[in-house]
Amino acid sequence: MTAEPILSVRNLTTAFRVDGEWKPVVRNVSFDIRPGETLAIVGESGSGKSVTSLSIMRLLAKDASRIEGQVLLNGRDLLSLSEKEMRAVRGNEVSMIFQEPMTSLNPIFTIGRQISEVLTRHKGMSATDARAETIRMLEKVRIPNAASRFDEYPHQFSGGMRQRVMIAMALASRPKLLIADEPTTALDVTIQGQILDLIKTLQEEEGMSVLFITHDMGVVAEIADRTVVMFRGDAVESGATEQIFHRGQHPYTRALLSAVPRLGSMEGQAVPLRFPIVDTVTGITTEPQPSRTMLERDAPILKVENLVTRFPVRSGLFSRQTGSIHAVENVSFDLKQGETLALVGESGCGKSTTGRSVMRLIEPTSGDIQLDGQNVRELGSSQLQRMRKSIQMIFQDPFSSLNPRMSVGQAIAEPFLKHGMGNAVQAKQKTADLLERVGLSASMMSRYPHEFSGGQRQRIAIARALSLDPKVIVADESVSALDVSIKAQVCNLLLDLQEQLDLAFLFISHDMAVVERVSHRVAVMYLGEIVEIGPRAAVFENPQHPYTRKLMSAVPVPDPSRRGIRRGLMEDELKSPVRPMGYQPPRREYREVSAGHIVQVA
Amino acid sequence: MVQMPVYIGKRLLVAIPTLLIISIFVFSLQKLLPGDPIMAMAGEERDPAVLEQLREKYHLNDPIPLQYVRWLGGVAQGDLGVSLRTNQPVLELIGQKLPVTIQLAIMSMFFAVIIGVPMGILAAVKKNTILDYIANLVALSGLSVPNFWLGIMLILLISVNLGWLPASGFESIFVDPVRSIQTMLMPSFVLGTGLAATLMRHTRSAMLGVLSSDYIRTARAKGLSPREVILSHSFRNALLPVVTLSALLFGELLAGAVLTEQIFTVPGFGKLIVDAVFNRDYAVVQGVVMCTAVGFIVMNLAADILYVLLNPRLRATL
Amino acid sequence: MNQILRLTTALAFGVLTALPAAAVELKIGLQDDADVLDPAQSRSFVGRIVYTAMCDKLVDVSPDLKIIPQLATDWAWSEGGKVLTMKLREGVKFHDDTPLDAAAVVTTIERNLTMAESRRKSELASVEKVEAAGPLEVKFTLKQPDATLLAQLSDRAGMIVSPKAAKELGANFGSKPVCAGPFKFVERVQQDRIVLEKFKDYWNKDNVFIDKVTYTPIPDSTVRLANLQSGDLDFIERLAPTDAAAVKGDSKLTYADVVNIGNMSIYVNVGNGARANNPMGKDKRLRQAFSLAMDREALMQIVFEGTAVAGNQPFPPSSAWFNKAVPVPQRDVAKAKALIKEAGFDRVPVEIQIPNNPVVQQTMQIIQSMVAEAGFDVTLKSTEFATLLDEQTRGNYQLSRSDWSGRVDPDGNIHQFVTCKGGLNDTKYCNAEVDKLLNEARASTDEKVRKQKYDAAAVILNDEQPMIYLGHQSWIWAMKKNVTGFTPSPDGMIRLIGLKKGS
Amino acid sequence: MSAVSQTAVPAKRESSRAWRKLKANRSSVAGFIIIIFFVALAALAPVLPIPDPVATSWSAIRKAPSAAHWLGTDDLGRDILSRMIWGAQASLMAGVFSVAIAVAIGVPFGILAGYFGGWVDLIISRITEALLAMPFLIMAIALAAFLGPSLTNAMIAIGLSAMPIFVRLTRGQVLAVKQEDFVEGARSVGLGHLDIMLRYILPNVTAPIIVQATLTVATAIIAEASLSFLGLGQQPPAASWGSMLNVAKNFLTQAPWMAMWPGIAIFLVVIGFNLLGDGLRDALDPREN
Repeated sequence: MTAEPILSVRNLTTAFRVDGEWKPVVRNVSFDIRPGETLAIVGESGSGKSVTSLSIMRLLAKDASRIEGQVLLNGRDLLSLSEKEMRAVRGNEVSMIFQEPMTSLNPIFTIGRQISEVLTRHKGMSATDARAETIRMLEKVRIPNAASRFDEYPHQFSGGMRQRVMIAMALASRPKLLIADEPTTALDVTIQGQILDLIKTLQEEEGMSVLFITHDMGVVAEIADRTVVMFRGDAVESGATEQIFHRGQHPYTRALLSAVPRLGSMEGQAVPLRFPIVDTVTGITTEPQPSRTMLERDAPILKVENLVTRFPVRSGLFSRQTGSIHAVENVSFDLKQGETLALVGESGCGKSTTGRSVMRLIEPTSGDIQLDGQNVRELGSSQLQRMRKSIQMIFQDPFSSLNPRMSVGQAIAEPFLKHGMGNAVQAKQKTADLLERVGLSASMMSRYPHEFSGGQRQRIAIARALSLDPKVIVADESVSALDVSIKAQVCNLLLDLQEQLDLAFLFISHDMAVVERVSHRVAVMYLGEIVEIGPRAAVFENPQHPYTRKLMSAVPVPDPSRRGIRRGLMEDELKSPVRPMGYQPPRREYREVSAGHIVQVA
Repeated sequence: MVQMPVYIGKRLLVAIPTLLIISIFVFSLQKLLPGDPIMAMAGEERDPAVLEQLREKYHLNDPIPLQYVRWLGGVAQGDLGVSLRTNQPVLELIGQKLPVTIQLAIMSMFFAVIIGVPMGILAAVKKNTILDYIANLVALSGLSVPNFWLGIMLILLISVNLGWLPASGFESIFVDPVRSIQTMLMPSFVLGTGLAATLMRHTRSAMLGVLSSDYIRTARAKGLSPREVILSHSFRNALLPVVTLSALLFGELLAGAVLTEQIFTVPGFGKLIVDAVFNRDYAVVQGVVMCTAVGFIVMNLAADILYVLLNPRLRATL
Repeated sequence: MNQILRLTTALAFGVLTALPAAAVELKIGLQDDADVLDPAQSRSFVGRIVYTAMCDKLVDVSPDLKIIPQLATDWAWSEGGKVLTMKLREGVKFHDDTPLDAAAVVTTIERNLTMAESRRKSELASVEKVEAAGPLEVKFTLKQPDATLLAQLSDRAGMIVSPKAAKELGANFGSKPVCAGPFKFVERVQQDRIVLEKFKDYWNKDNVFIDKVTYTPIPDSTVRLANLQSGDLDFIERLAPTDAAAVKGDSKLTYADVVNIGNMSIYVNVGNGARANNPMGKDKRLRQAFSLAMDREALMQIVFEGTAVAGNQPFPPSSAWFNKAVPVPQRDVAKAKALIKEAGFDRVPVEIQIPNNPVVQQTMQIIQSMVAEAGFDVTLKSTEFATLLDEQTRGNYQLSRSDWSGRVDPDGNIHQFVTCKGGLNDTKYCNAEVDKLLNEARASTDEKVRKQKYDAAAVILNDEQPMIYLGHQSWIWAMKKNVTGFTPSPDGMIRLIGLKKGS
Repeated sequence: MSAVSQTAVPAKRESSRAWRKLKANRSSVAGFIIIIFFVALAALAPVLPIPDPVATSWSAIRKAPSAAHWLGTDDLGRDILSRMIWGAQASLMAGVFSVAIAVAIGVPFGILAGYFGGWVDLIISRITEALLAMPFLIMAIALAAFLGPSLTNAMIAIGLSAMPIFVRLTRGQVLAVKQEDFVEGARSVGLGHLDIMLRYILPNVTAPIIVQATLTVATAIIAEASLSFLGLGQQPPAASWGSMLNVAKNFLTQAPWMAMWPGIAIFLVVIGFNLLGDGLRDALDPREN
C-alpha cells in the first residue's frame, strides 16, 4: 500500500452558480487512491460526495459549475485537459457507475450496443470483436445466457441485472479506476449483497482501484480499505476504515456511527431500544433508553384474518381480465395496543399493500379486518371516514406526504376540525401541542412544508397522524428515506410516542436493522405471503424460513473486521406475483417453533 | 409485437364513441345554426314553392333525430349525402379536396420539420446561449404572426411585387408537378412556419429533458463525443415526444389551413368547410368534419404506433 | 380513393387530349364558385357568367338592355300579348351534335316548368303552354299578358339544353351540361376551376377567338387582382372599386366598368311581424328624414371611389325607367330634423341589420355617422349573410341592408319587392295602388305605357319609402392589355363573342 | 440538539422564489413589459388625449401617417392610433376572457375526470377527444356563426374551443398529483372528495394551468383576429385589431399602413404572452428548482 496513488485529489473545491452567486458545495477536499485500493466517501445527503465524483469526471454542467484544485490521475491533472483529451479518459481510464440502474441505461438501445460502444470508441475494436468482448464482459458480471441477451433492451432486465450491465460497461475498457456512485442504494438488500460481492470479486480479478460513494456505513465497512467522511462539503475525517470505525475522532463521524443500526446488536434485549444519539458538533453522547415493557393485554386492537388483495391484469381487444397480481395472499396477524409489529420484505412482496388494505385505502379482495371492535370491511363510506380516526398512516417520502400548498398548521389542524373534534381555537392548541411533542416548535405553524428538511417534514407528518388521537399507526417505510442520523432520531421519537400514547404500530420496512431495534414482533413477507412471524428476538436470533435467513445474511454489517467475507448469495431474484386466471394458491402449512413464532413449511 | 393488431383494434374501438359524439355535435349544428340552408342556397331567388320542394327533397322538414339516424345509416354504407349547393355527392367532393389538403399538409410538415427540428436541437444543445435565444425568438415569431396576415404580405411581396410565384391557384401534382409545387410553396410555407415554431419548442424541451437524463450522463461518462451524445443517444429519445406531437400538429394544420386556403384560394378542405358553414351546406359540413376527425384520429393512432415502434419498452409490453 | 384515381386519370387525359399548340387560353377570375351547372337549377350570379359562354339563350340582351336575337332570330306578340311566337336560327347544334329545333326548345321549357328541382318555375309562371309551331318555330301561350317573359328568356329560363343529355342525366345534368353556346364543358373542380373549350360547330364560330376558357373562383378581390397582376389570370370580374385607380394606372392592364342594373337599399320593416312596430316602420316621415339625412353622393365617393352612382329608385338615374320627376335628393339635415320633430321625436333609435362584409360595413358606418347628425341613433347589428336572409324573411329586423343584383326587365327589379304578395317583399309593404300600377306595367308590352305606370309607382314609393334606395354599384372588370374586344354590359356578364387575346 | 437545528430553514416562500426566477429571465420580463404596455394603453384609452375612435372624417380618408394622425387614417377617415388603442381593449379582452371561459369550464371537468377516473373519466375524456378532433378554428367558426357575429360571441366560441386543452391538461396533472402521498394521506385522515379536490388537488395543479393559460391567451388573440378576419369577431364601428385587418385587407395597396399597425400590434402582444408563458414555465417548473 505504498505505491504511487492512481488518483490524487488535491484541494478540490466545486462551486455552483445559484441565482447568479457562486456557492461552494465541496470545499478543499483532498485524498489519494492507490492501485487496487477501495476508497469510500461516506456522508449524508448534501454532503457533496456525489459532486466530488462528478467533479473528478468533469461531468458537471460547464456554465453552472466551477471546479478548482487538482485531480491527478497517474500524475496528470484532469482539470487541465482539453475536453477532447478528457473524453479519452472517461470510460477508458476512469469509468463510472451510478445509483439508478433503471434510468442510467439508454432505453432505446440494446445493452450490447451500449457496452460495445465503449470498446469501439476507446479500444478501436471492430464490431465483431467488440461483440465477442461484450459477451465476455456480460459473462464476467454473471449475467446468465450472456450471448442471447446481447440484443435485449434495458427494460428487459431487472434492477440488479441492469446494475451488472452498468458494471460490465464500466469495466469493458479495463479502467484503472472505477467510480461507483451509490451503486446499490436503489437495490433490494439481497441484490445489494450480490452486487457488492461482484464488485469485490471483479476488483480482485482486474486489480483496479475503486472510489466508492455511499451513505451506508454498513456498505463502507464491507467494501472500503480507507474511508473519507464528508459533512456539508468538507472532508471531516479520513483514514483506514477500521480506524474510522473504531477510533473516529470527529463528532460527526461518531454521530454517524452511533446512529447506524446494526443487525445483532439487540441480542438479549427484550424490548425495543432507542438509538444512542451523538451531537454532531460537541460529540456528547446520549445513552440509549430501552422502551418500557409492553403491558399485557388480551384483546388485540387490530386483527387481520386471511386478508387477500389482488389486482386484475387485463389484456386483449376488450381488456378482459387475464390474470391477477396476488399482492396480498392469505395474510393473518394481530396487533395489540402499545405493540409494534414489523412487516419486512423486499420490494414487491406486498407489505405496503397489506398496510393500505388494512386501512381500506385499497379495497381488499377478501378476508376479515377487525379494528377496535369494528369490522372494517363492512363499513359504509361515512363510517369509514370515522373509522380513520382510530387508524392513521405515515408515508415513506417526506417530500410528497405533505400538501405543499398548505401551511403546516393547517395540515395538522385539518383532520381535527374535519372530524369535529373541536373548534378552531382548540385545533390551534392541539396543533401547537403536537408540534412540540414531535420535537418542533409551535411557532412553525404558519410555515409551509418546503421550508422544512426531510426529517422535520416526517415529524410534521407524524404530528398530523396524531391529531386524531389514533390507536393504530401504519408506518409505511416511514424512516427509509431519511439520512441515518435523522432516521435514528425519528425512530426514537416513534418509540417515545408509543410509550406516551400507548400506540400500536404496524411498521412496514425493508430495513432489517431498524426493524430489529424498534419492533416487538416481526412478520416476514415474501410474494404476498407471511412466511415467518414471531417475537422479534425469536425471528432474528432463530430464523427458520430460508427466505428469512437469506434476508438476514444479506444485510451489510458495519464491522470492518468482517470485510472480505462473501455471502455466497444465490443470484436469483424476486419472483413475480402475477398469476393466470383461475390460479388456486396452494394451501400453506405452518409450524409453531416457539411461543408465537410461526413458520410456513410448505 | 404479436399484440400490435390487438392494440390497434383497441384504439379503433375507442374511436367509435368519439366519432359518434362528433357526429352528434356536427349534426346538432344544423339545429343550432340560425339561417335556413335552403334560403341560403336560394340567394336572391326565393320561390316559396321551390323552397318547400327542396326542403322535402332533402328531408329538412323531418325531426333532427330522424335526419340523424338516416344520415348515420348512409354513413355506415359509405354515403355521406349530397351537397345542397351543388348536388355533388359529398364523398366525391372529399375525394377532390383531400389530395389537395394532403399535399398542403405534407409540404407544410416538410417546412416545419426542416426548420423546427434542427433549430430545436440547436437551441437545446446551446441552451442559454445567444443561439438559443435567436432560435427561440424565431420560433416565437413564427407562432405570433397571424397566418392570414403573413399570407397576404407574401402575396403582395412575392407575387405582386416580385412576380416570383403564382399568387394562388392549384394544380394537381399528377398533372403538372412543377406548377403544383410552385402554387403550394407559399401556402405551405405560411402554414409550415407556425408549425415549425411549435415543433422547435417541443424538440427543444424534449432534448433538454433527455440531455439531463441519467443515461446521457452515462453516455458522457463513457467518453462519447458531443456529436454521438446528441445525435445518437439524445435525439432518438427526444424524437419520441416529437412524433406524438406531430399528430396533434395535424389538427393545428387543418385549422390553419382554413384561413390559409382562403387567402391563397387553395381548393382544399379548409376552404370547402368554411364555404359550407357560411352557405349552411350541412351535408358538406358534416361529411368534412367527420372526415377531418377520422383523419385526426388516424394520425393520432399512427403517431402512437410509431411511438411504440420507436420505443423498445412499449414494443415489448404492448 | 377510387374517386381520386378516376379523377386524376380524367384530368391527365383531359390535358393530353386538349388543344393544338397555338391554342388561345383565357383565364378568368370570378368572385365565387358557381353552383349547379344546370340552367334549370342554377341560382348563382357567377353561374350565369359561365353560362354566357356555354349556353346560348333564345334571346340576348344588348349593352343598352334591349332584347336582341340569339337562338331565336325573330319573335312576335299576338292576341293582346297572350301568345309569343319565335322563329329559331337554322343549323344550330348542341355540343353533343344533336340539332337544335323547336322540339328541343319545347323540351327545355317544359323541363324548366315541370322538373321537381327546377328553379325557373316562377320566372315562367305566366306560361300556359309551349308548343312547336313548325320545325323551327315555337309558340308560347300565356295565362295572362306578361311583358317580362322575353327578359326571362334572355336568361337561364331561355337557355336551351340538349334534350338528349337532359333526358340521360335528368337532375344531374349539371355534372356534364350540354348546351348550344360557343364553348363546351370540359371539366369542373369545385372551388378550383371550370374549364370550357371552343365548340367547333358553334353557329357563330367565326366570332369566337378563344380556344379554351378557365374560370377560377377567387373570393378575395385583392388576391384576384394580384393574380391578374402576376399574370396568372387574364381577366377578372368585380374588381374592388378601391383598386380601380391602381388598375387604371397599370400600363399592363385595361380597366372597364359600367353602372349595373341592380341596387343597394335599406329595407324598413313596415309590416313584417311584431318588429314592424318600430318608429321607422310606423312613420313614413322618419323614413323620409332618414333618406334626407344621407349624403348619397359622398357615400358613393368614399366607399366606391366614385364608381357607383347615388340613387333613390330601383333603377339607376341613367336608366330609361328612372323617373326624373323624383330626383335623387340632396342631403338636407335641417329638413330631416324638422321631419323627426314633426313625428314627435328628438332622437330616433334604430337598429339596422347588416351582412358582415367589410364594404357594407364601411357603407353603413358612414351612413350611421351621417344620420346621427339629423337625430338617428343607429345601432349596427352585423349578421352572417345566411342568417340575415332568414331574419329578413321572417321579419326579425327593424331595418335591414340588402343588395339586388338586378334584372334586365324593370319588373324584375320592383314588382316582387313591393307588391303585397311579392315573393321578395320582406318589408311586407302593401299598397293596392302600387299593386295595380305594377301589375298593369307587367301586362303591357308597350314601353310607353309601362314607363308611365312605373313613374306613377315611383312617386308613391318615394313618399312611403318602404325601401330606402342608396345607389347603384358598377360592374368593374380588369384585364390584361392583350385582351381586347370586351364590351361591358350592365348585366355584369362576360360575353366572349368577339373577345380576343393577343400574344 | 433539536431537530430544528439540523438544517438552516430557507426563509423564502416558493412563490417568491418563482417570482425571482421570473424576474431573472430577461425575455419574460420583456414579454411582461410588452403586455403591461398594451394593457396600460387599453386601460387608459378613455383618458388619453386621442381622437374619438369612431369619429369619421370625409376629408381625411386613408391618409398616410402624419403629424396629425401618427399612424394614419382608415377608410372612413378615423384615426388609426386611436382605433389601435381602443382596439387593444377588444383584443386583450378577447384573449383573456376566452381563456377564462376555457379555464372555468375545462379545469373542473379535468379535475373530475382525473380524480374519479372510471366512467366519469371515460365520458369526459371521450367528449374532450371528440372536441379535440375537430379543428379549433372550424369549431370556433361554427360556434361564432351559431351565436352570431360579435366580440362577446367570438370570445365564447374561442373559449369553448380552447376548453378541451384545459380538460386534458388538468386531467393529466391530476393523475400525477393523485399519486402523491399527501392525497392518500388526505384520504387516510378521512377527508371527503370535495375537500381533497379543492384543497389538495387544485392548488397543486395550478402552475401548469397558469402557464398554459398564458400561452393560450396568445393563441386566443390570434383566433379572435382570425374570426374577425372572417367577419365573425368585433363588429363596427368598434375596433379590434382583427377587424381592422379585415377592413385593411381591401386597401393593401392603397393604404398599407392600415394593415401594418394591427398586424404589428397582434404580433407584439402575442409574442409578449408567449415570452411570459415561457418564463412562467421555467419559473414554475419544479424540475429546475
